[in-house]
Amino acid sequence: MNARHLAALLCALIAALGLAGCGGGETRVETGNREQVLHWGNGTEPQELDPHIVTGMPEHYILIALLEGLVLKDPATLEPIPGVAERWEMSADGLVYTFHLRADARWSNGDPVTASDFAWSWQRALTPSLGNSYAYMYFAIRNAEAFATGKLADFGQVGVEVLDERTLRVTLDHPTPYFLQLLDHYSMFPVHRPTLEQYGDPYQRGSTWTRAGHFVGNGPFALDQWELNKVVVVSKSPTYWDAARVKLNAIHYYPVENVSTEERMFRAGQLHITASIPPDKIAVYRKEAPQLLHVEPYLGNYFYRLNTQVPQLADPRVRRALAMSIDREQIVEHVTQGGQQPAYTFTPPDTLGYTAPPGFAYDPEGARQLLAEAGYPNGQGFPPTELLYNTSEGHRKLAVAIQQMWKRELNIEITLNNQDWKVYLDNVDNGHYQIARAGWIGDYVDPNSFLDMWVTDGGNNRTGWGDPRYDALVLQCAPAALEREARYRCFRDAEALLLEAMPVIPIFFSTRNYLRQPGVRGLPANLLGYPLFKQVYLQVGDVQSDD
Amino acid sequence: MLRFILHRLLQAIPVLLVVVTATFFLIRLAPGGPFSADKAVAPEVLHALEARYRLDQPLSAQYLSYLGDLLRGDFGPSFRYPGRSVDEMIFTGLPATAELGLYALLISLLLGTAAGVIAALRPNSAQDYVPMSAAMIGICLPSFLLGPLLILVFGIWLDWLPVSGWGNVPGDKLLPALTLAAGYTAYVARLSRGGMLEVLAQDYIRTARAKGLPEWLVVCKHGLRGGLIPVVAFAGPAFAGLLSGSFVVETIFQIPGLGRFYVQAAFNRDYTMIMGTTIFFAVLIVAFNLLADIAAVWLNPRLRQQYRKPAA
Amino acid sequence: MTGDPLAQAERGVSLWRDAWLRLRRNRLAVAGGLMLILLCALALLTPWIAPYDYKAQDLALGAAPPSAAHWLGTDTLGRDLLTHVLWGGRISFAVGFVATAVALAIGVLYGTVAGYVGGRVDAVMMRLVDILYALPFMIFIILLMVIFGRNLVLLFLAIGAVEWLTMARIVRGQVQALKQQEFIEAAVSLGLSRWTIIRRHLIPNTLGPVIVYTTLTIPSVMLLEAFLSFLGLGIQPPASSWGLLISYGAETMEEYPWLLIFPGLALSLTLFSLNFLGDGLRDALDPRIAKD
Amino acid sequence: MALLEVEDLSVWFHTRNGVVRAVEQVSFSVDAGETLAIVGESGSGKSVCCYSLLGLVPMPPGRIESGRARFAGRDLLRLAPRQLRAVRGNQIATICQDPMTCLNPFLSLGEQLMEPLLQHRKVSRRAARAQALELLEEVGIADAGRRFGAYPHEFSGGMRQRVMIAMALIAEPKLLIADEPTTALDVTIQAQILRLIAEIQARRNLGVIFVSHDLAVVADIADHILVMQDGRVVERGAPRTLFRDPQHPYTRKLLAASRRGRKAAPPPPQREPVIGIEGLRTWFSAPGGRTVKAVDDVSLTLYRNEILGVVGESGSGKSTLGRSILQLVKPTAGSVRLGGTELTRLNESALRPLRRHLQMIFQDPYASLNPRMSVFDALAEPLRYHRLASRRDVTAQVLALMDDVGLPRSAIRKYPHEFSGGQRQRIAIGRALATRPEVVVADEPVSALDVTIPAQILDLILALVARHNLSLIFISHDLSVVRYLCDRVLVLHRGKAVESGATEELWAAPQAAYTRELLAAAPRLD
Repeated sequence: MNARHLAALLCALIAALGLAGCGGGETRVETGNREQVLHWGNGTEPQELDPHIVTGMPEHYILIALLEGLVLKDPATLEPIPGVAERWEMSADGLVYTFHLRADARWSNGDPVTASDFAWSWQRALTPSLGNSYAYMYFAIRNAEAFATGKLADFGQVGVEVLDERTLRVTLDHPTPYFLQLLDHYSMFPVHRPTLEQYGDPYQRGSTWTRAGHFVGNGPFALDQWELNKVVVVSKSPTYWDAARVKLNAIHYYPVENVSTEERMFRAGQLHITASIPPDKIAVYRKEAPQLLHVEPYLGNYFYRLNTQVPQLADPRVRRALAMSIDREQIVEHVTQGGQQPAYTFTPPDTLGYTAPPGFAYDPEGARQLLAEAGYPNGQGFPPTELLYNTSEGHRKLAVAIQQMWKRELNIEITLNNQDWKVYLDNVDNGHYQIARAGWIGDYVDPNSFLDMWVTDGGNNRTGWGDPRYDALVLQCAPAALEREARYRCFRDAEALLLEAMPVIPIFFSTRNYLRQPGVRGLPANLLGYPLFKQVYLQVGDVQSDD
Repeated sequence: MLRFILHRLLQAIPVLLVVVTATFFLIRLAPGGPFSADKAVAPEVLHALEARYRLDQPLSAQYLSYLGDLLRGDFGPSFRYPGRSVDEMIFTGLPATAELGLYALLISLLLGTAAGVIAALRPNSAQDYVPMSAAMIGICLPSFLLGPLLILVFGIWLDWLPVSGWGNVPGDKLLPALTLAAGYTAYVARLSRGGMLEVLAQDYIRTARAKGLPEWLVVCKHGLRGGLIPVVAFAGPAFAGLLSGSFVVETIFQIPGLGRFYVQAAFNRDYTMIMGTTIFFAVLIVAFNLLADIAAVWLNPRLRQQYRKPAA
Repeated sequence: MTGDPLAQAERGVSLWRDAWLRLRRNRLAVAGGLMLILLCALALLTPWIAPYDYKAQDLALGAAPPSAAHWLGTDTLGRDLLTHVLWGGRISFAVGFVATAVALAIGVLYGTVAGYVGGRVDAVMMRLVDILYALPFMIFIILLMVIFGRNLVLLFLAIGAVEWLTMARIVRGQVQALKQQEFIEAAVSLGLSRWTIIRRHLIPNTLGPVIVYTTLTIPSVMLLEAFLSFLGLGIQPPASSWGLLISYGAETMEEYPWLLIFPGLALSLTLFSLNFLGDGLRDALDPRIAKD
Repeated sequence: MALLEVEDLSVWFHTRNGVVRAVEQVSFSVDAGETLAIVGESGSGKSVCCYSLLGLVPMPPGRIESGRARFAGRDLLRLAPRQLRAVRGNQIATICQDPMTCLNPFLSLGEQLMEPLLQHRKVSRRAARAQALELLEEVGIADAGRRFGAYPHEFSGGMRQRVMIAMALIAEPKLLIADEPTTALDVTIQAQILRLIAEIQARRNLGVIFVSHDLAVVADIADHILVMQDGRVVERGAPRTLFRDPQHPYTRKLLAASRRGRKAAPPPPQREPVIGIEGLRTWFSAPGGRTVKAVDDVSLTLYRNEILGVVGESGSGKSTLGRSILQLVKPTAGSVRLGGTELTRLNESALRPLRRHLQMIFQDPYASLNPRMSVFDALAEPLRYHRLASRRDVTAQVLALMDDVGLPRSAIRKYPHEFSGGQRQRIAIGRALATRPEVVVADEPVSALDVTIPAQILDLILALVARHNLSLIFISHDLSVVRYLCDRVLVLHRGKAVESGATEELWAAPQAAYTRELLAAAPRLD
C-alpha cells in the first residue's frame, strides 16, 4: 500500500462518513411540528405487531394507533368512551353486555368492521396454539377460560354472540366492573381475518401479516414502515371512522433501549417525547427545564418479595420488622428522586376510588422490638440473608440504601446479589431466593389487578405465602359483590391481611417520568400513561421558539 | 495456495460443528427460558409455545432437527420476535454492523498506523510519546464512555453532528465509527510502531534513502508494507470481533445492527437467534482468520513460496 | 554485521543486571514502576487509610462535588468517593493482575506448544481457539455463575479463560518465528526433549510481545470485570471496583462529572504506568535492542 | 581535481554509554575512473565513513564532528537534506553487502529499479521501464522483460546483486560506493560480479569506493587501498606496494588471513570408520508439485580423528547433508550408521540419547545461541541433561570447557550479546563439545566471522579435534579455509557428490570440471 492509496482511502473515508456539512438546520422535532409528525421514543423494538401475541408497552403504543377495540378510554378520566361500538348496554345483573357497532367503522382496506370480525378475532386470541399470554384478559367472559385452556373445543359455548353484523352480545361469568376497560386492551382488539388467512396460519406464530404492506387495521393510523431496530412509521388512515378528528399526519416510533441515548436524542431535537428519563437527570431538568419534565402518577408499585419458605423469613414479625425499618421518605426524596410516593399499602391510592388504609408505618423502634420478639434481639443470630435484584442502576441504588438502613436500624447483614433478568426470573419463579426486588403494573385500573396475584399459589405470588381467608375475600367476596363499596370492602379486608402477614414489602408507588417537547398537545396525564392518539396534535404555542 | 485455502475450509467444518453442538446444549443449560416473563405465563400458554418451537421434544431430537434445518440453510424462527426468521434478522442487521465495523477498522488502521509510524520515526522522543499516549487513551476510554462523551461534545454542545441514527442524515456515521475504532486504534498503534521500528532498521530502508527518495516515500512505500504485517495479522480476528464488540456502540447510537441481536439474544434466551448469530460469528472468525493469512501472503511475497514441507 | 560501535561499549554486564540498569535509566519506566508501587501500596493499606467506612452513606447529602470533608466528592448515595476509589482499587488490582496472570499462564503455554509442535497438533489446537472465540461469551459466564455460584476466584478464572485466547495466538506466532532460529536446532541436536526446549528456550524469548500485550490486557480486564459484575458474576455492592465506578460515572458524566473523572484517572494512571514500565521492561530484557 | 575529496572526516556516536569514535580524521580522494578500496574489519569504521558522506548514518546517535567532503564543487557534509537527496542515487550511488536485505522484499525488482530514475529525472514510467530493461541486459540478466515484475526472493544471490548494481547505475552516477558487494556471494559469482563492476567502471568512467574486509578481493581491482582500524586509517598505498611491504602490523595480520596455506599436519594414519553414509537422499516437495533434490544419493565414510571438508556453493545441498547426517532433517532415503546403529530408522525419542554423540556447530553464532542464556547455562545444560556432570562438579566442568575453547573464566555469567562473534563461536563450540561427541558437523563456522578471527577459530578446531579424538565434517564454501583445515574433501554440486579425495591431491589435480571452475574462481593474493 503506497501513499497514494492511503490518501485516496482517507478521502473516501471522510466522504463516506460525511464529515462535511451538518449541524444547524432544522431538527426532526421542528420539521415534525410543521408537518404534524410525532416522533415518539418507544423503549424497545416491538416483538410483533400482532395484538394477540405481544405483551409489552412499546407494542401497546403502536397497536392503539393501528387498531381500535369496541370501547376507548377518555385519556383525562379513563372513563369508557365509544370506539368501534357507538353505544352499549349492560344488563341489570352486570353479566350481559350488548354492543352496537357503528356503521362507518372500516378496515384500512375499506372493508367494514363487523361483529363477526370481533367474534372471530376473539376466538383466535383464545386459541391455545397461538400462545397468547394475555388470554386471561378474556376470562371474565363465560367459558373463555375453558376454551383457552383447551377444556372446551366449541367456541359457540363461549359467551360471545353475534346478533347481527352490527350487534355483539357478550355474556360474563361474574359481574366485572372493569370489563369495559379491558376492551381497550390490545389483546381484545379485532384483526382482519382475510389478511391473516392470506399470510399464513392465523392460529400459529410466525405469520407475516403484520409487516408493512400486509397489515390491515381499523385504527386511526395505518402501518407505513417497520424497520427492525430503527423505526416504525404509522400514518393517518383515511378510512378511519373518526378521521376528521385525527390531527397528526404520522407517528414515528423509535425503539431506543438506552435511556441515556433517548435523553440525548430528545435534547438534540430528535424526539418529541421519551419513554422515560435517566433518574439522575430528573433533578437537573426540574431545575433547568421544568416545562420539559413530566412526572405523572402511574398505576404501579415497587416492592420486595420475601420468600416465606426461608426459615428466618417465615416469621411474620421478621417480615414486618424489615418493612418497618425502611425510611421510605428518605428513599423517594434522595434515592429515586422521581416524585414517587412512599408505599404503606400494596394497592396504589385512589385506584378507581379505592384507597387502602396504611398497613404499617416507618417505626424503627417497633421494628427492633418485633425482631427481638422473633428471637433476634439487636439482630443477633440473624442468619445471613441475600437480597436479589435484576441488574439495573436504579435497583442497585435502592438495594444499597435499604441494605444500609437494615444494618443501621436492625443490625442485620443483608448481602446483595444482582443477576441478569432471565436468571433472576428463573430464581424467583422457582423460589431460589430470600428477598427479591419486584415491581407490578396494573393491567387495568382496579384493585383486583393488584390483589388477585397474592392468592395461594397464584402464578405471580412466588412468595410461598397463602391464606384461605385472603383467597376467599379476593376470589369470592369481591366478585360476588354487586356494589362498588361492598366490593372494595372485601379488597380492604384482604389487603389488611396481606399487610399484616407482609410476604411483600411495599416500598413506593411508581411515577411515569418522561420528557416532552412543549409543542405536544392533547396528552393529559393519567394513571396508565394512556394516549388517545386521535386527540394528539403538535402546536408550538404562542411562545416563539428561541434561537 | 489454493490447496491451503481448501485445507483450511475443510478444517472449518469440524470447527463449526463443535461450535453448533456446544452452543446448542450450553444455552439450554442456562437458567431462564425464552418465554419466561415478569408476569407469570399460564402453563397452557407455555405448553403451546414449547410445542410450537419443538421445545417439548427430547433434547437429542431437537438437536437433530435443528441440524437438519441448518443443512437446508434455515436458521429457524426467532423466539423473541415471532414474526421474523433468524435469517431475515441477521441479514437485516448485517449491513449496518458491517459498515460500522469497516469504518471503525479503517479509522483505527489509519489513525493507529499514523500514530505508530510517527512514533517509530523518532523512538523515545516526544514525537513517540505524544501520539502513542493519544492512541492509548482508547483503552482507558471504553466505548460506553467515549460514545456519550463524543455525543455530548460534538452532538450537543457544539451541535456539529447528529447524536444518533445510522444513514438518516449525513454525518451520523462518524461518531459511532470513531467510538468503535478507539479501542482498536491503541492496538494498531502499538503493533505498527513495533513493526515499523523493526522495518526501519532494515538495510533496504537505507538503500531507499541512498536512492535519494524523500523521507515520506521511504517510509510509506518501502517501510509501511513490511511494518504493517503484524497489523494485518491482528486486523483479521479483530474485524470478526467487531460483531460482538459493536453492541455497545449500536445501543448508544441507536444503530440497527447485528451486535445488538447477538447480545440481546443471549439476554432474551432467544435460542435460535443465539445459534444463528453464533454460527454467523464463527463463520466470520474462520473466514477472517483465513483472509488475514491470505492478506499476509499477499503483503509478503516471500511467504508465497513458503508452503514447502519435507516429502516424508 | 557491520559497524556496531555500541556493542563494544556495553561489554561486561550480565543480562538481568544490565536490564535492571537500563530500566533504571529509563526515566519513564521508573516513573511508571514507582506509580504502580504507590497504587499497590494504597490498595494494600486501604483498610487503614480510607477516610470513611465504605458502607457509610449520607442520603441527604447525595452527590456532592469535592470538598474538604470529601476530597473527591461523594456519589449519589452520599458515599465518600475517595474511599470507594481506594477500595475499588484493591479489587481492580487483584482482578487485573490475577486474571491476567491466569491468561498469561494458559496462553503462553498453549501458544508455545501449538507453535512449536506445529503440524496437525497446531491445527487442532488453533481450531480449538477459534471454537472458544466463537462460543457466546455471555452464555458461558451465566453458566459459570449458575454452576459454581458467585465468587472472586471464579471471576478471575472466567476472565483469564477468555483473555488467554489472544495471548495464545500472539505467542504462537512468536514461537513459529523463533522455531526457525538456529539455537532451537542447536537445542534439538543436544538431544533436549521438547518440553525442555519449550521451557528453557522458547518461552523466555517470547517475553517482549507478551509483556506489551499484558500491559494492554490488565486495564481492559479491569473494565471487563464491570461487565461480569452486571451479569452477576463479579463483585456485589456495596463493594466496588474501578470498572464499576467508571460505568456508573459514565451514566452521570454530565451531572456529577467527578464520579467519572477520578476513577477514570485512576485507571488511566495505571494503564500509562503499566505501559511505560512494560515498554521499559521489554527493551531492557531484549539484548537485540540493547545493541543499537 | 579529484571527483571526491574527503578531508579530516570524524564521525562519533553519542550513546548513553559514552562516545564511540567510529571514524577519526580520515582523509582520502577518488578520481573518475579510479577505484579506492577501504579495507578493515567490522567496526573499523569503513562503512560508517562512506555512509556518513551521504547522510545515511542515523543521527542521533551519530554526529559528524569535523571534516569536509568536496564533490562537484560542494561540501557534501554541509548540504541541506533536500540537496543531499538530490545527490543520493543520482550522482553518488551505493551497492550494499547483502542484496537480500538491501532490496525491499515487498516490492518488485522492476519497481525498485525504476525508482531512482523517477525520482531524479523527469521521465515517464514507460521511459524509465525501457531504460531499466536495457540496463538489466547490460548487467547480464537475460529475459529481463519477463522478470521485471519478479520479487527479490525469486532471484539467486548473484542475480540480486546484478539488479542492485543496475539500480545503482540507472541514474548514471559519477561515483559508486560498493559496500562489501561480494561478501555474501559464492566464489564463482563473486568473480563475475567483480568483473562486471570493473567493466562498467571502465565503460562509464566511474569513480568507485570499494569497501571490503578481504584484501584478496580488492587486490585485482583497486588503484588505491586504505586500511582502517578502529576508525583510523592505519596504512594506505597502491596494492602492489602494500602487499609487498606492509608497514602496519594490522595490515600484515589482514594479509595473513587472506593468505592461508595448506594443512600443516599429515592425515591421521589409522582408518577407523566412525560414521557411514550410504545412498543418502533428502528431497523436499516444492510448490507446483516439484521436488527439490537437496541431497541426492551421497555416500561417504568418516574416519576417526579425520576432518572431512564438504565444499560447494550455496544451494549445493551441503547444509542439508550435514543436517541429514545429524537427523535434524529426516532423510528421504539411504542409511546413516553410527557405530552399529542405523539412525534413519529411529524415532525422535529413541534418537534423543544418541544425539549427544553427534553435535553441530552452526554458521551464525548470533542466531545459534539463546540470547537469554548465560555461558554457564548454555554449557551446563547439555552436561546436566545427559547427566555428564553431577550437581557438584558441573561448574568445574563448565570451567574446563571454557578453558578448552579459550574463553576467559571470568565470562561465565555473561550473556551471548556481550561477546564478539568469535567468542560466541567459541561458546557454540564449547556447547558442542560438552556432550563429548564422536562426530561434529561444523556448518560454515567461520564464514560469519571477521577477517582475523577465523584463523583463531580454525586453529582451535584443529587443536580440539586432536585433543578429543573427534571426527569432524567441515562444511564451507571457502576453499582456502578447507585447504587449511581438512584431510579429505568432498565437492557437492546440486545435491550430488561430484568429486572427493585427499585435499592436496584434489588441489593439485582436480578431476571434475566443476571443481576446476571452483578452484579457479577463488581470489588469491599472489
